[in-house]
Amino acid sequence: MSVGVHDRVAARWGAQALEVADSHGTLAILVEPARLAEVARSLKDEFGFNLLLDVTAVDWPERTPRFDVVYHFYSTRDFVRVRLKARVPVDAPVVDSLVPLYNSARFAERECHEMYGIEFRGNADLRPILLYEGFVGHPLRKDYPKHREQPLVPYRK
Amino acid sequence: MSAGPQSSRSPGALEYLTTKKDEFVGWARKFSLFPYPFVTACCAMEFMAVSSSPYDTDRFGAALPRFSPRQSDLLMVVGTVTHKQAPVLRRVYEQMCEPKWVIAFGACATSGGFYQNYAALAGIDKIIPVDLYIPGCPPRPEMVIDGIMKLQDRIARDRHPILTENF
Amino acid sequence: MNAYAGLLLYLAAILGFVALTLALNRWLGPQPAPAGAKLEPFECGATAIEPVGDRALPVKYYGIAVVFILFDLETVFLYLWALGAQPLTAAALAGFAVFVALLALIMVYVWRSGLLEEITR
Amino acid sequence: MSARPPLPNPIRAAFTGGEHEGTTVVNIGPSHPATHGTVQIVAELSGERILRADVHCGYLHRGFEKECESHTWHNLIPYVDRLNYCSALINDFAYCEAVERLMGIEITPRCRYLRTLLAEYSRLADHLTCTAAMLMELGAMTAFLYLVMLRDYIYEHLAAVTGARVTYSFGRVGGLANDLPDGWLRRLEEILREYDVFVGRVHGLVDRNRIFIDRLRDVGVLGAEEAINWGITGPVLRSTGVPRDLRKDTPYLAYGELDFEVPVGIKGDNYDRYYVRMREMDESVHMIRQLVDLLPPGPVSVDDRRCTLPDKRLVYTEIESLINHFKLIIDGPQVPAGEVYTAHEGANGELGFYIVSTGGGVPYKVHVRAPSFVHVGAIHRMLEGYQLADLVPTFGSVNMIGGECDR
Repeated sequence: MSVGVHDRVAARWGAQALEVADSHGTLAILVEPARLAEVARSLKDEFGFNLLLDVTAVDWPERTPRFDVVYHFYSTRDFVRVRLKARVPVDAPVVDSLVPLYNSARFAERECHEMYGIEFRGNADLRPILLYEGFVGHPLRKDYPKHREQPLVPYRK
Repeated sequence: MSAGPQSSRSPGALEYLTTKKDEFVGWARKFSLFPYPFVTACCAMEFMAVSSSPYDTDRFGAALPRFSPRQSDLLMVVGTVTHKQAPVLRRVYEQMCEPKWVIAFGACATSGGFYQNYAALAGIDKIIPVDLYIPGCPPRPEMVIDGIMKLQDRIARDRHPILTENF
Repeated sequence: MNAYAGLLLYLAAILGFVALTLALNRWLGPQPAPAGAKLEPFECGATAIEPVGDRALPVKYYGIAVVFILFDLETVFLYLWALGAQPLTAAALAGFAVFVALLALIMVYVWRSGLLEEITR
Repeated sequence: MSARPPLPNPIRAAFTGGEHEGTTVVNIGPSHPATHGTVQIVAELSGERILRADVHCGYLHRGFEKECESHTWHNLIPYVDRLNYCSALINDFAYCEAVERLMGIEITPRCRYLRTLLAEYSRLADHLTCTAAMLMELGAMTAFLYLVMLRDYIYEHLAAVTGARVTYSFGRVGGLANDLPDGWLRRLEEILREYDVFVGRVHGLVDRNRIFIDRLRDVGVLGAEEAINWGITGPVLRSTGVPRDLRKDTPYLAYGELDFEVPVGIKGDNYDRYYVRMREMDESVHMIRQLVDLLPPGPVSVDDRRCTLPDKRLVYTEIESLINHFKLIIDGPQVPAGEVYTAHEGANGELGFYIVSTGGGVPYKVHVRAPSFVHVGAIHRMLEGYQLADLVPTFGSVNMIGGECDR
């Protein structure tokens, strides 16, 4: 049953992963960025996680590898979720893209790229999706002030 | 919007004629508003409610939406206008034919509502002149109808130079 | 006054009224000199991808236009025929039959050749 | 108007034409009735057939996440409402459950059933809105007016309990804002009877209507495997024949105790999406009727001082309750550090909240897994190869909600 999948995944990747924990019913795995694509492929092929729910990042300014890139997977066969995390530094925030595995990664990676500045190696189309051309900076980073507006149309007198 | 400066004219017959003409044209325009629904966000739900049967704006002649700025004279900006949407709104406003009126429908169009951050435009009057503000997030349909009636009163009292600059 | 004079008078009244209103509008009405955004094409508010839309229409619409004119004129002729064949004689009916048979033939051709479905491909 | 500099183009289209011979590239742009005003589709047409479609959203990005980082856990509930504003209560309850799991709070039985009832009621309103808009865009004004009339009854009825027609802000961490006024359930029964009459007429008008079958059948077809690969969930996935529904697969709230079916389509085209939504409305009404019988008495909010405001009488008489009330309002409920991902079955698909808390009154990160954003990413698969006029029903049947798509 579902708990089984979590144990099998934990057993399979427990050694290589930096940290495996259960966060409120979802298995959370922390891996190095280099190993991310490999784990994602194994989750999809071996354990049946065929739905990439979400790609996002968390900004920890005071921590050395500053960003957590967070993926959420769902298995439509066992109704179970897994969270895959990788820590990337701010000077080289590059991660392998999951577009070859999941098409739903296209838009999600574009949003994560423009909001946090995470580079996705292998995703050719990283145009801004929620923001607009010519927007300088990454708004969801903690150091981007909330009220700094970059208007496209000059204001009236 | 089209209230030009009061030029000094000899009172008497001409004055009477122009006021009667303004009243007549104002009455005609008041009941034939063709709105361009510039609909973006949650106020769309109330715009649907206000243009459907229970709260019908058709009773005021203001319900037939024209989705081209060339055929409409009332720009109803319904919902939040973000900075990415601002050039679109500005272009639609400029492509509308005279005389034109603008209604800011809801708190977001009026002042950006409670989205005071990098993404939302803090009120559409920063980029286009607005004739009427309807508060509420979203406003109840009765408030929208009250707003339209206020705009109609204003159109009725307005000056309507149709032939030359000041006649 | 015979019928044709009446018809011409009626035609003149129609065209005259149209000409009068257009002239009044042009002479008395506001002379807007559209500039700037008003000249740009309206593409739902976005920046127009092809500001001047001078591309030729795909040729597959030409067939549709021809078929439309064909059957449109058919109805015009049928009206004239209906007015003309007041005492409905066998000869009039035969003429009608030949006329409609030919057009039915065209209809079958259009149907078989899939001309109308062509534009959706 | 003084001659102003040309307005900037906020997007960069993937193609601007000229690659193929005899094709035109056109904007079905942001301010278009069919794209609900916030999605821009740059389409390359050969005649009337869409060869390639490049979809741009983001015109309603209002900075939800950035706002959440500067509001307390309770203050940002109005922002959560305005994500999917057609079914605001589902967003509230999904967000509140995420925070409750972080705080380890167990909600009261009455609240559990009432949340399920109101969530299904809100889903009913969402499907009504979506189907009404889609049918109106296909020209069925009568069906539009019937459905919007019924939805208006629901709005007024929900305003009786929550105070607002569209944006309720009714969920609270650990319970609800207030309990049902008396006579509410009787009015609910009347509305459900009206529902049977009104939707019966719409079924009669539309289901076997020659025009709608030609416009909707075999248009915008999507395969099941491809849908999952594109991350599609909810009615759009169920229309392709895959019976995945979170209310059945991972039951939450009171869905485990209700008996309902998961309607599933055959071909995954527009007609199936329309019909799956209509059948889901019937299932929602069936569930609401069961829930009205199952609704237990008792308090609506859990009696836990960490998140529920103390009773007003206590606030005016005891100093502890006054301080508690003050601290809860000013600093917000103190949520222990940690992260959680909670997903509910929203009206359009899996609505997930990924919340990271560093143990304070203000969240560190609230990320929404928005089904509409994922569907907009996949919609070009349903548009390419079909006529330009088919874009309208396809986009209507996917039910992209701007607030949820662009957050």
